[in-house]
Amino acid sequence: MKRAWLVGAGFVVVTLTLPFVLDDTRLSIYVLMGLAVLAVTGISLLMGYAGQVSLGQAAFYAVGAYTAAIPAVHGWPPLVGLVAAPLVAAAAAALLGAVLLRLRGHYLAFATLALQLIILSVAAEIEFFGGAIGLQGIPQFGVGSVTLDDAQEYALLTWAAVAVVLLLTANIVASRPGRALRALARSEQAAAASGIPVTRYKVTVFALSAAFAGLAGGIYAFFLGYIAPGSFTIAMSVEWVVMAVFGGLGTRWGPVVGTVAVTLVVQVLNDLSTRPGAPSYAPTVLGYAAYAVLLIGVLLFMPAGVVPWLRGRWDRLRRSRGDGGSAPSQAPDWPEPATVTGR
Amino acid sequence: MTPVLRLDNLSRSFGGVFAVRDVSLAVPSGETRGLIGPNGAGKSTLFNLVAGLLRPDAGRVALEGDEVTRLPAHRRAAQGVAIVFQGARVFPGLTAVENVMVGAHTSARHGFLGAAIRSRRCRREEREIREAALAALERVGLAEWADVPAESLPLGQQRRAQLARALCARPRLLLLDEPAAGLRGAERAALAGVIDGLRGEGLTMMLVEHDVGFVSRLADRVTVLDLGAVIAEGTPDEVRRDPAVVAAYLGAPADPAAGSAAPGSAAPGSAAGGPAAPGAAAGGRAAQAAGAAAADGAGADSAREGDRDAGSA
Amino acid sequence: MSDFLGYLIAGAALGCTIALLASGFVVVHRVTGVVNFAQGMFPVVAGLAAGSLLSASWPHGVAEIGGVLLAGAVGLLVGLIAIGKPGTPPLASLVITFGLGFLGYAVEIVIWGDQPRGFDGLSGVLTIGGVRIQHQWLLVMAVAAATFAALGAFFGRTYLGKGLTACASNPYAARLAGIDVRRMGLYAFALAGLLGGVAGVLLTPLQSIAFDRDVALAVNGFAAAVLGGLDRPGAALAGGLLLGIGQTLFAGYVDGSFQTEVALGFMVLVMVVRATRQREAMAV
Amino acid sequence: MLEVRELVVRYGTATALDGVDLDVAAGEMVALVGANGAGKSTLVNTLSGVVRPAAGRVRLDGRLAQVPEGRQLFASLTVDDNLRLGAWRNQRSRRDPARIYDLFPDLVRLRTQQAGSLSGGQQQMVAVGRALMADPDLLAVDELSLGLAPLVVRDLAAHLAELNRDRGLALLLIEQETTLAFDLCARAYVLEAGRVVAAGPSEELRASPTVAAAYLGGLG
Amino acid sequence: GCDSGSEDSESGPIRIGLTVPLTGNYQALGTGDQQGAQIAVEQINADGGIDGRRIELVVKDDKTQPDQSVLAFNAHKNEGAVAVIGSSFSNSALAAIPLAERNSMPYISLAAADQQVDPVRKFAFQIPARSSTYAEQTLKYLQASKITKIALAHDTKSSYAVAGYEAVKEKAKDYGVTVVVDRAFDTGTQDFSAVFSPVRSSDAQAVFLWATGPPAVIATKQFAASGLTIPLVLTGAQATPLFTKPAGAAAEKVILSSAIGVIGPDLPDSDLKKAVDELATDYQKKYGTPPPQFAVDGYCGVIVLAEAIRKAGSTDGKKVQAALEELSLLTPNGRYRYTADDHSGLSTDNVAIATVTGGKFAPTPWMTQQLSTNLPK
Ligand SMILES: Nc1ncnc2c1ncn2[C@@H]1O[C@H](COP(=O)(O)OP(=O)(O)OP(=O)(O)O)[C@@H](O)[C@H]1O
Ligand SMILES: Nc1ncnc2c1ncn2[C@@H]1O[C@H](COP(=O)(O)OP(=O)(O)OP(=O)(O)O)[C@@H](O)[C@H]1O
Ligand SMILES: [Mg+2]
Ligand SMILES: [Mg+2]
Repeated sequence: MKRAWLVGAGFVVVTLTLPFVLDDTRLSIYVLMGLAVLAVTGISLLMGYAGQVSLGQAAFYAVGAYTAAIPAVHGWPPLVGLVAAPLVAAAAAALLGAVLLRLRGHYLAFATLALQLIILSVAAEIEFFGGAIGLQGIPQFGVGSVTLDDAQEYALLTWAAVAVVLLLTANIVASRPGRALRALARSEQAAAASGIPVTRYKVTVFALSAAFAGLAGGIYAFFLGYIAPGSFTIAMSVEWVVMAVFGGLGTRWGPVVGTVAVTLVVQVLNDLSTRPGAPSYAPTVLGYAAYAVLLIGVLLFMPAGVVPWLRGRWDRLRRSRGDGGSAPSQAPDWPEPATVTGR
Repeated sequence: MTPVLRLDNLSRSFGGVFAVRDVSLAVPSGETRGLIGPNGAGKSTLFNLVAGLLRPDAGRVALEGDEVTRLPAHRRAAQGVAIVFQGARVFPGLTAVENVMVGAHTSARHGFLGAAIRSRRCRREEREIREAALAALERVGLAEWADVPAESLPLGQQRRAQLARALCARPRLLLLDEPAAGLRGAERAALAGVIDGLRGEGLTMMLVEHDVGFVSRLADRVTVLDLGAVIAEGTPDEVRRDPAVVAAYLGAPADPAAGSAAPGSAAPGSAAGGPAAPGAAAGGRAAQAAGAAAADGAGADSAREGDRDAGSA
Repeated sequence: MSDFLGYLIAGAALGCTIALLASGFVVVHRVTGVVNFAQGMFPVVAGLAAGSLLSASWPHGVAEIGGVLLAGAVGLLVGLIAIGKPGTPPLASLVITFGLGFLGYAVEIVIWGDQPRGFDGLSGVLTIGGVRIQHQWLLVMAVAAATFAALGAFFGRTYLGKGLTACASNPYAARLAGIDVRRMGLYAFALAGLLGGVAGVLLTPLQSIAFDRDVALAVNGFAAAVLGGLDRPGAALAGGLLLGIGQTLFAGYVDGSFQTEVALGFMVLVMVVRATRQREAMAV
Repeated sequence: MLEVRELVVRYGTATALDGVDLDVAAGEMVALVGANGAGKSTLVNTLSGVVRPAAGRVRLDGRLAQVPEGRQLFASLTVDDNLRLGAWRNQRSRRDPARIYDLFPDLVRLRTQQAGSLSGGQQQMVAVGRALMADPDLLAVDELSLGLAPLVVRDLAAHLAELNRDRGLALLLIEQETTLAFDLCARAYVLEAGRVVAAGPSEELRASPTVAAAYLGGLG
Repeated sequence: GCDSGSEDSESGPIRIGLTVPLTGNYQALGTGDQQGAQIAVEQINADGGIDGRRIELVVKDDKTQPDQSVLAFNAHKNEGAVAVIGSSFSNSALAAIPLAERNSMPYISLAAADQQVDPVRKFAFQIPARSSTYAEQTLKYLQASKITKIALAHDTKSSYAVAGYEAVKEKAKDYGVTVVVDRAFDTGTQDFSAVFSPVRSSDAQAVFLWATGPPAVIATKQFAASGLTIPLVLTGAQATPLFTKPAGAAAEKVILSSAIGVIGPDLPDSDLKKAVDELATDYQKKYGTPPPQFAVDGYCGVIVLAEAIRKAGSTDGKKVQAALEELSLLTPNGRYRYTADDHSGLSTDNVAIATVTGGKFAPTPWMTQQLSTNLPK
């Protein structure tokens, strides 16, 4: 319990200090990274705890982005859009979820993927949304007379949102609804027999994960100032799933670790491959091959993801030092809830 | 007095084959009803129909006089129906105590929002649920396994964890589907003690078991199913003497010619029988107390009684 | 009327190609429980390789078989990496196959470059009742029919097919029964490679193939395969036909601009309706 | 035909088996009893190689078939296919499950039903039947009578005895019902907290009060 | 100085940013862009650079993603680039253009979408001809060929195709052309019977098809098998081996519009031909093939920008921007003439109407005749 607080406080201090340290280029990466963490946290909640797969999460990112951008483009205060972004995304997810969540497993994965394709095609046809060309000239985010006009401020906003979302998620997971989600992920029948309204919970968590993505999309729209259907690809949805698995599903820090690791790897490889003097095949070899080899290598040796692996290491280390041997033998995939009291 | 559970002409078939056929029965408050019958007789299906996990093709289910036939499972759970499934059905990945806390779902009210902000109610309820769960684990003798991932518990413990989960829901009707399967000697006795204790508290239960001795000892009345239909109902002794039951389920008393291993005595609960079924809760408690006395301080869950195995040892 | 027939036949042919792409997903998932994200790589490899062999003046037929065999070998390799290490859970395998897809990009680009390629297949057109259909399409339909008949019989009737199915159904029990689960998984990946390869060499003459066509091919195949939960060849064929015919009819009579979305949406609808029907009273 | 020596199995830090010695001779029927969590399933799983021992060795000649804890059927396959697949390593001619249907007549009408939708006891019948399909030399059964009706248990016990007599089937039996176990098996081992605390002829163990106490005292 | 971070902005090398898709869906385009740009830089540096200052090309990969192009733009800016030559992926370009405006940095776009320069954005300039320019030149050709009824088909998912389609619809009347069949398809379309069947039962004299990438190849192949004998007319997006190679024999006799450099070998001796050859020779030497369209665009991007910097006599963004608006430069793409209200630079004269023969692009007879009178100089 205490350790969790310490780690959390450390996280907040580090992430909110970084904007004052990084240069502009890195700050932009840092912002996008934070936005991805938001979305991946939602996916991790959905997949890792509730056992539902979404391969179309970028659709809700898009919903959030458009929700934030459209009022702003028409002269409304940006705050309205940003507040509405997660709400509208959640509402859309709840509506769709009520129908789609009858599907399970691969069916659901496919349905969400199809859904994203459909939503984006429709968006590309709607003139009001800027069509395929997208919405340009989205004003900067601001509240009252304060406007956010550089990456540093967006970084602070984004990572503050990350901290809040992680805290909310950790709290949910650690108590009644979180337990219910984990239970229904294992057996919907047994969960229902224990009094858990399975469908309602599934829809709620779907909406919640969409809200996280929607919030991220809202910030994205203001940060970039331009959105188009082409900005929200299936590749993005898939990459988020990859990040979630990479970090370790159903762990508190998995989304952060997975997203940061994958983003950094991609950016570093991108940098290396376009260095002057790099051969012309470098982008493909580094951008594809090195990325692939890293991904494969890590998952072969840490099949449950990075965070569970690190935890296992940590436990073993502690044990070998002789303190605290009471932890269950096989490292559980699940975080200890914040309320667990030691025996 | 309205019975806690009343089934009227309940039927359910799978692909044309009747699993439950036209079953009517009533379980009055405080009764422990045994349910026996051959494999595939429809016992588990009947439980699923009562718990709302399956929908009947025909017939009605009423809980304390209210019809619940079309009520989904989670609403029935909220009305006090709890079930211990056949086999090990813990939620893997959750620790034992978390498994049990899931059972208390309906006794708390906070939802996603409350949990997200850790509202005062959320914290209070979480504390209460945890205490209740630990108490339930204590009751089934699993207290020291509370923080172990449930799926790594041995079979016997998993079954007890399931019982604790059901108890944590503070049910009004408890459905037990072969709770003693895979439990041996002392565990079985301890379980009998727990069930007996629940009887003493006036809980209404339905109990499926193939160990007829076990059922006879604990059930007030026994219903026998065969091919989905009720073929007999009565006190344990009446039922055991019923020729239809003997033919369909128990088999004729020992027929040593059948094999070298004296299978007659091997058949659980056959002629060997157990001590006479205690007719009343008080008897159960007395047996429990006696067991505890004999246990030589073997721990918290030492409640036991003259088990058949022990008797034969 | 002849328009309708034309759309129907074209749709069926298209559906057959989609079904062929789907078959690989089915085989791998049915045996290993893994969704093979690298499935799109197999047709690409086979198409590009067959093209190279043809330009190295291998005769038609031989070159295509060469491409298919190479795809089979690649399938085996993908399997070795994705499920070769004991204790790799399906989700990790899935992400590994995703990574392998990227690795495939790099290798393909180094060998074949990033430009699309193609080669000619059967020329000639068959005309029945005013409906024109290319011989290559007929070939695709024939191969698809044969493939699915064989797959159906293999999984449904043969002992080996049952054994393969058992591996995903319960790997632990399969192992107890003496089935070499890992080896069976590798067979499945190799077979998926071959099937993908067949789809590839048949499709390349009909469209262009480049390293990054894999996504489009895989999404189509996945969509068809998922109709049967990625497990049933027959349902995958039905899914392919549904997608193909749905697309052409919609494009023909309503509007061509949303044909893919409409077909996908229709599939989702079919699944939702089916799931709703199957749903028990529980947990509403 | 089975020789287990000094077997140690650990799950993480917890030691489930701690130096177990156990033998089963060809054609011998041996019971393995012990309280919940004593390590019986772990031992059987070590024989089939599902669990890796940390130390010690297992020598086995002849074919082993296992009825695992929790039935472990191929849920999506039919009863018939489940049974046939039990004979994976057999000759083609021995893959006909007729003999199992003779033993469990209840299964006949369920031949084409998916194993996952069977009742608990029916699943147990399939699990036992599938193991028997392998024509094993040694059958290791983790919970024989689990969920089976008394009549069925009686027939099954008789059948195992008959197989033992006619074909020399060896048996390593884990069974909650000690009466049944001791009746069927001439020899038994008592496991407690991962150690063999007693071994010997069933009759002696059945009578021994110390064993009964140990067995019953192994709670928690 | 030894401090590489702070070069003297008036004497050291001139840094130019290039953001192109080197991975992702538009990889094949971006690779071409990069190769062409590289050749331009080498040529300029070999000639002594701009006023004695070398050009340093900094390449970034936008991965065919708009947000990566924004990251790349910021990186270019931080690394001291004076201007950015931008992505051939329209969405990437559109995402970066607001930043260019905000930072007063010229942005030379390699993407085709009209929306980049319509309405005019001060710092954004376009290299490829607009879809509407292609459309207009093709209509001219149709008119000259006495084709008055056409079937029009377009990919609704490609902004390029949509823009071209709309331009045709708008301008057809002016050239005496009526659209008798109008069919839509999408990027994933694999069967074109829904397009060609209605054509067969119409009196269209040509099929005019707007598409990019694979659907164009598939449509061409199916057109060849459809039994239709009227001409198939395609667009600049097909004027590349990326199309002719996979389309193979089916591409023969297809009519298409293209950048003028594509028919380089057939150009009459002229300054234009010299400009085309200058690129083609070096490109051929380095990569072993004639330059594809995207390489020509990348090349033109660099020389246009370099010329503007030279004219401005400064690397100051605003001055370069002013120079661009005055620029008139002959390139392998023809003559660029930017003005304050036209940032798209290429007129219809710079579009060729070609046909595919033996897998190569050759001018149509009409075009040959046009070249003799209207050659961009
Ligand atoms: N989902 C299903 N699909 C098809 N048949 C089913 C399904 N569920 C149960 N059955 C069949 O219904 C019958 C009753 O099953 P049920 O599980 O109720 O038996 P049971 O009395 O609990 O038996 P056991 O003592 O073996 O647990 C069995 O023949 C079983 O095969
Ligand atoms: N996968 C596992 N991870 C961690 N501990 C385990 C695991 N499997 C078994 N154990 C532990 O090993 C010990 C022995 O378990 P085992 O299942 O062998 O007992 P058993 O004798 O078969 O019990 P039962 O009669 O209840 O089936 C138990 O303490 C159990 O908690
Ligand atoms: Mg049952
Ligand atoms: Mg066990």
